[in-house]
Amino acid sequence: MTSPAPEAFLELRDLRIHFPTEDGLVKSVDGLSYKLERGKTLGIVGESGSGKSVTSLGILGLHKGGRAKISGEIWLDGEELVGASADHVRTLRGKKMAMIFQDPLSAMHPYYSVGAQIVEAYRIHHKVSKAVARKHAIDMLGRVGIPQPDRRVDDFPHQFSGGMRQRAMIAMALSCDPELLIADEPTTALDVTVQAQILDLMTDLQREFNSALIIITHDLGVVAELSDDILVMYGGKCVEYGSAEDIFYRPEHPYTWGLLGSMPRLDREPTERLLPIKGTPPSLINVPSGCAFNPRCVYADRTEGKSTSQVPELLETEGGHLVRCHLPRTERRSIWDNEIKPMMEST
Amino acid sequence: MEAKPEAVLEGAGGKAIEGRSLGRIAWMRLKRDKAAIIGAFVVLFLTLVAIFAERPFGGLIALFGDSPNIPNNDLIDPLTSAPIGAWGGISLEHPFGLEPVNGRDLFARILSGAQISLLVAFLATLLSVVVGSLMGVLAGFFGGWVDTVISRLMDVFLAFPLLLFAIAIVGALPDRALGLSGNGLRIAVIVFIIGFFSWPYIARIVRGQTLSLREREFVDAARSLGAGNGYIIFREMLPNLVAPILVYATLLIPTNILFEAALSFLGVGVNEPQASWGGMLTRAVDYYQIAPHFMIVPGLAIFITVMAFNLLGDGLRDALDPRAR
Amino acid sequence: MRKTNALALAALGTVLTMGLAACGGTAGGGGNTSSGNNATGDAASAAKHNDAYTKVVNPSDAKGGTLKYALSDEPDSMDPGNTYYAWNWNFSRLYSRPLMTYTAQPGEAGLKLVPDLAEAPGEVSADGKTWTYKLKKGIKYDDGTEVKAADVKYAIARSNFTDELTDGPKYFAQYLDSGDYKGPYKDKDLNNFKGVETPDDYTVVFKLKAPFSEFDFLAANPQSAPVPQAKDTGVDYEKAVVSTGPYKFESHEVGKQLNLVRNTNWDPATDSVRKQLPDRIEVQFKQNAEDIDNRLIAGQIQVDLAGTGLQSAGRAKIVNDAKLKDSTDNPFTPFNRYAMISTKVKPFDNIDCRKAVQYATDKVATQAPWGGPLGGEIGTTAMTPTTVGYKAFDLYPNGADHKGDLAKAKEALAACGQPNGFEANVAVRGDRTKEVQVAEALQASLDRVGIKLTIKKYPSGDWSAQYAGKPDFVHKNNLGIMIAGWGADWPSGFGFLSQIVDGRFIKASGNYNMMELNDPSVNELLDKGIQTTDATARNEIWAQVDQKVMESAAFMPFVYEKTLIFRPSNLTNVYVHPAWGMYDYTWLGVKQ
Amino acid sequence: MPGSDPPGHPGRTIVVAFIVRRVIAAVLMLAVVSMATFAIFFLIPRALGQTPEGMASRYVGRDATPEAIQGAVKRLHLDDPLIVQYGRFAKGIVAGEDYSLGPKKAECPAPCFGFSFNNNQPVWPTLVDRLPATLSLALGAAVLWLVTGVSIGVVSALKRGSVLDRAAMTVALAGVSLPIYFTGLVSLSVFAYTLGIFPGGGSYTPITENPVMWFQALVLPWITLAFLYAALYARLTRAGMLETMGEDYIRTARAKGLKESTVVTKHALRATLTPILTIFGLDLGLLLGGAVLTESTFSIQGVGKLVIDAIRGNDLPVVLGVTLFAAFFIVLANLIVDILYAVVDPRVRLS
Repeated sequence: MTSPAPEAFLELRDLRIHFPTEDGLVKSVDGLSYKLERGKTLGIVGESGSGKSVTSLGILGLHKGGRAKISGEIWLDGEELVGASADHVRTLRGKKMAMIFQDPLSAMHPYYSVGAQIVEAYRIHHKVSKAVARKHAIDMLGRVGIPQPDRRVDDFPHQFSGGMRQRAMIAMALSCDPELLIADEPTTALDVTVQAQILDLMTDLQREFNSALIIITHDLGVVAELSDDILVMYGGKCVEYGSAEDIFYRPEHPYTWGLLGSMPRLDREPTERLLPIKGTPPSLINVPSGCAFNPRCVYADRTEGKSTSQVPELLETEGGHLVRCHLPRTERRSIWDNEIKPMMEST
Repeated sequence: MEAKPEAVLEGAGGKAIEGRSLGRIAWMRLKRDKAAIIGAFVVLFLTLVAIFAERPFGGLIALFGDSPNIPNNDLIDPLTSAPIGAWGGISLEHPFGLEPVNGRDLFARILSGAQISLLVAFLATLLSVVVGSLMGVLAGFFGGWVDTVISRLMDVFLAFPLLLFAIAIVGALPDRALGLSGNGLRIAVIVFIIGFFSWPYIARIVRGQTLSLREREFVDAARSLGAGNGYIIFREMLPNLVAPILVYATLLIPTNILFEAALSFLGVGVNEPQASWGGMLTRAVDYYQIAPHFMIVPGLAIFITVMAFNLLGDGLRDALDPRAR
Repeated sequence: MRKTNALALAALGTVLTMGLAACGGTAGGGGNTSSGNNATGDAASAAKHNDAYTKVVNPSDAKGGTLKYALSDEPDSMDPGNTYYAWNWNFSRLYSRPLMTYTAQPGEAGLKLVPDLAEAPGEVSADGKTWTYKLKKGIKYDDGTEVKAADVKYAIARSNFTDELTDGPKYFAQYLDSGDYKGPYKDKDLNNFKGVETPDDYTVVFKLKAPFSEFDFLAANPQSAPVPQAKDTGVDYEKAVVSTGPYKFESHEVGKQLNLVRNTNWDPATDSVRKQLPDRIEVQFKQNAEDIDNRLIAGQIQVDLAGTGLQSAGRAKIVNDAKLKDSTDNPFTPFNRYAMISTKVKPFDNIDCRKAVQYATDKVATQAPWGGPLGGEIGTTAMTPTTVGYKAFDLYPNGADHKGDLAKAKEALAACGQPNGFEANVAVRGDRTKEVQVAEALQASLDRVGIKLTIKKYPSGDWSAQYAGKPDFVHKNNLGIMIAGWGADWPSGFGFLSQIVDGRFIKASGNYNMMELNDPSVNELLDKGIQTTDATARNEIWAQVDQKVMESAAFMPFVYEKTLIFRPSNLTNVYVHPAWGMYDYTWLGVKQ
Repeated sequence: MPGSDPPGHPGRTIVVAFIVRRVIAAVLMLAVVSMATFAIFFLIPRALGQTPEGMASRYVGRDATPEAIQGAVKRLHLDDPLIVQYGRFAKGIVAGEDYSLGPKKAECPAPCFGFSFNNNQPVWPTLVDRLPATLSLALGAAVLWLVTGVSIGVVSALKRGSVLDRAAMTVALAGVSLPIYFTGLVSLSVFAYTLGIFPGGGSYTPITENPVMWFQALVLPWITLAFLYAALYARLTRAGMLETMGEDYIRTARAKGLKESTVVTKHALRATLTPILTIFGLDLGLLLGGAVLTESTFSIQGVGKLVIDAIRGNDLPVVLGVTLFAAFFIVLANLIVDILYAVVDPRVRLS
């Protein structure tokens, strides 16, 4: 499969990541495509198990050598990564592309000091002495806003507070000036004020390095202000893709409506959910026939039975806004305008 | 999100499978584990053999011939004490051969010894499971000084050189106590010692599980509805502890079989003429050069039994806790 | 018992016809030490199974080399005054000289006592209560100082009258008229010990409570070997025993290793029994029994010190290899292995129930654990064939093949009022596999007539103090049958029988008359015998005692024990001494 | 709360305080163990009707007179209340004790565990004398099983599901299912008596006497003992390694672009081995108190054989001494492991 190199900085074409297990084939990512330019931010939203983390690990090549079956193409800065050797992808990891993981307490090695872990990340890609690397680490810690970085550099992860750890994690990811930065639920474990600080920090740094940023989250609120584009994933597939405005003001997929409806807002009681999504995420082994979302979809009965018989295609509704839904476009618009939107505004 | 996290098994690749009941998933996994199934069948077979070894009507032993305690002096070479004939006198009448010196039938003695091995192992495991679960739940649930006391107690128990203690205590036993005498008392005491000294292993597991369960929502929910400690422990905690307890009990049984065999090997097991596998091996020490079958037969019996339980236990653990695989 | 030893004797003729194919009677070649090295080699290749029983195998006067012994166990003590092991009473003569000892000859002649430290056998006074020994002059310790009579007196005092030295027998304390003497550790003045007098430096006089015509046997115990008071360190004396024999201590690590070297102060002219052939003698303790056998057969060591014979694997090797078999001897030991049937525990208080046991027992099955015919002859009497006074008889013939006479047993049961049998307990030392196997065989035997035995195991360490030797315990726990063994401390009927059949010896603890036989006629015969000075008449009395004991049906012998001992081809001057039932350790040499 | 701690290193004083606390706990533990041991060996027999005379009778020979027994009772103070006897026993361990062994009082210097019933030798020197054999056996086997067990476990985990993994785990399962005395007897039977490659049982020679024989005699016991533990450790290591390889920080290390070999050695192994070393310390401590089954199978005159012989011969002071000695090693191993853990795992220090 050799298609011409794209112009976009990052492009995924029909990416599939499947895991054979004793219980059957798990299709974690099933035909995903998108593009991302330098300096832009993409938000990927979905429930746990929707395939959003698997995708980003796939980009970094962390499934290579494992049990995963990967097909499709990943183009990064003109290079195809799915077919590239594991060793080559490794040399890109950390330098060209880096990742900020969720839950930094478990993502950082408990036995090594924070400084040592940043030093290690730096020295993989830079032939410098330990002393130089250490100085760099202190710099990085300072830049992500850790006070007294020259003292904290020798602390262990468990001695940091949650927010500090997340900052250290970011410092580690940014230590080699990556051109692509993937942040996986970077703020989930943090309280709201710290969340805001961390998100600000990430956008500042993105601007400074002019890197492409992917933020993965199950919380639309997190990506609302940062993202240029947003991709909604469900059951390993993209169900809606568009600009942040498209998604927030003109969403067309019932799942996106559910996500929007369950967004916590300052003017609402935190436990209150406006539009609950009933049921549980789909099994990735026995995917429901037809539309994967149909068992949970309130509007499934309005599709004349297509919902359970046909897999809907991802189709463009208008300039760059893609939706995967059997409902006719007009009906989607009218449900949003007449049923959902008023309900959300009334509260 | 309304998605219930506990209904989703999230594996290494972020895969999730349908929220079937844990028991059914475990059963499906177990069925696929060939080694565990073989282990289960061997365990079942051995258990049946042990149960029907001597009853009813003399049981399997009577069916196949010799009684375990009857000597056959005419089948022994008086000058060497070894059984006459190749391979320790193995024949149709004596499929496992004969004991040196007195010519007792090894097939019958192995069967008879199986009863002791399994009886002691099952009862001792039961005892340590009961004591260990109770202590573990108490320590994990109440925390604070209760936890401190029980944890220290476990440390003390683990600091005792177990085997030495067991031997010394069994050796210092009176002839008659608690209305029991002879092998009945002996078995009771061995069960007690093995069970009593292995409870910390169960308790540690249960305590850890209880600690994590205590933080879970359904416990808070029950408490907010006004449930008492007893209700929470027995109706909310214990059902969730059954799986790990079952796994570690299954894995404790082979350990206990080995423990009983070691005690018998060191001469503090059940009294002769009652056969026991460890006891047979002690005797074999004197004759293993001239009658190696006398060492191999009980040795293999222990090995096969312990291996079968281990296979089953490993399989159960893998089925119930896929991460431990 | 546990440690006993002793001597054997008279009916050696009988023994030989039973145990050996050839060469009856007394031995030849005992004193024949003149053959040279050439003859040695020939003799070695020509020696047959049991040859050392009747003559000296590999005779040689060649000196030099290191003679190596190994022991699977650990001795109670290497102190001649503090040991009860037969092999040690034999071995300790290498470095200690008692007043009397046994003639160095195989066969019956070896049981004759000869003076060792003494000039002549003891002189008994008219009332039989005073025994006087004159010491040889010029006998020296290894440091060159001369042995004095007071040292003999001190040796008797320390070994028999202290709380610290507990391992040896206490015959002197029992028979000497010494009042309430407290022993030399509590009472530093030896003059307060009235049981032994030393009128001069070379005369030792023993004062007895009652006449004791076999006192020379007591004087042959290593406890009469002299100990200089200044050198005595009590229990620790075994670490550096002061020698009077041909070898002296070079080093002794207790429980591990003992090294002996030549004692240059030993004068062969004063010694009619010992030789001084090897340059060194090394003893390793606590060696693996099977390993000892292998090393013996390979000639890496020369002697298994305990003299208890080869293990099963070694035995099997010998049996299947005619050449190896020629390097072995199969002597009787002084031990009788038997069961005592309590006369006090129901239903065995009825003699017919005891007889039922005697008839029903399959003695071939009870012989098997000892190693079959190589491990012992089936026994029918209390005394063993190598005891002075032994006469063969069988009061309870249990079938032509000794496998039990069930009809007679059932008759006896009916007479006892238990025609369908009964339940009973058999006590055994649990850590003695052979005895446990005997109990199992007995259990299976008696089961045939409805007597259901339960085996009760007790630790051998406390066997006589706490369990079978404690009548209270026996009664309380209904121990009807007790599996035991006995070897005499000296090879006469009295030495063998008095402790185990005399009703007046039934002790509250440490009792060896476990059957609690208290037959006045037995007691009287024993008294009469020990006061009889004529040896022939005396031996006749011992035979009568045996008869009486067996009539009680409380004593059921299994086997007269035998051992299969191995003599490597590089061991010289080997013969079985009848007093110990093992090789004479004072004679052995090693080929270099 | 980790975040509320002052920044910087944990203070030296905190580490010292931690160690001091653990040492005190260990000493208390030993005191409790000694009391429990003493109670089991002296209280239970007395509760079952044992008299001071009965105890004393073990110290006197076969022909003990009542006077001799009374003498022994007095000499050993067996008629004192048990608590006084325990006090004397404890004092003997700490400060030594004098005993009468003959014409003079013999000194039994600290630590004095009393005298053997059987040979009247003080227990402590006997124990010390037996230790080298046990030490040789345990340490040699430990090196063997640690190296083989851990490397097999690691390789199995990394090649999970391969033929190698399956074969290794089958053998390991068999290894933990075999009684050690059985493997010992079989190996003796095959390698010593049939093939004659190695010497038989009871051929242990101190290394100071003959290093070659020392080695030859220990090969079979080492392998036998190490086989069991290597099997155990291979299973433990494999499970631990698999768990570690699934940890988030391993993913992080890979995401940095580290070579897989560095990920395994620097990140995964360190986390896997720490708990294994803990178990190793405890197992070794347990073995130093006497490898009872192995020593009796191979007739190695070590601490374990000593205690088995003592139990068979009812030699209480020796049994008591060895039990305490063994408990001492276990507690000591616990202590060392605790302290080492604090050094290796930075999270432990402040908790």
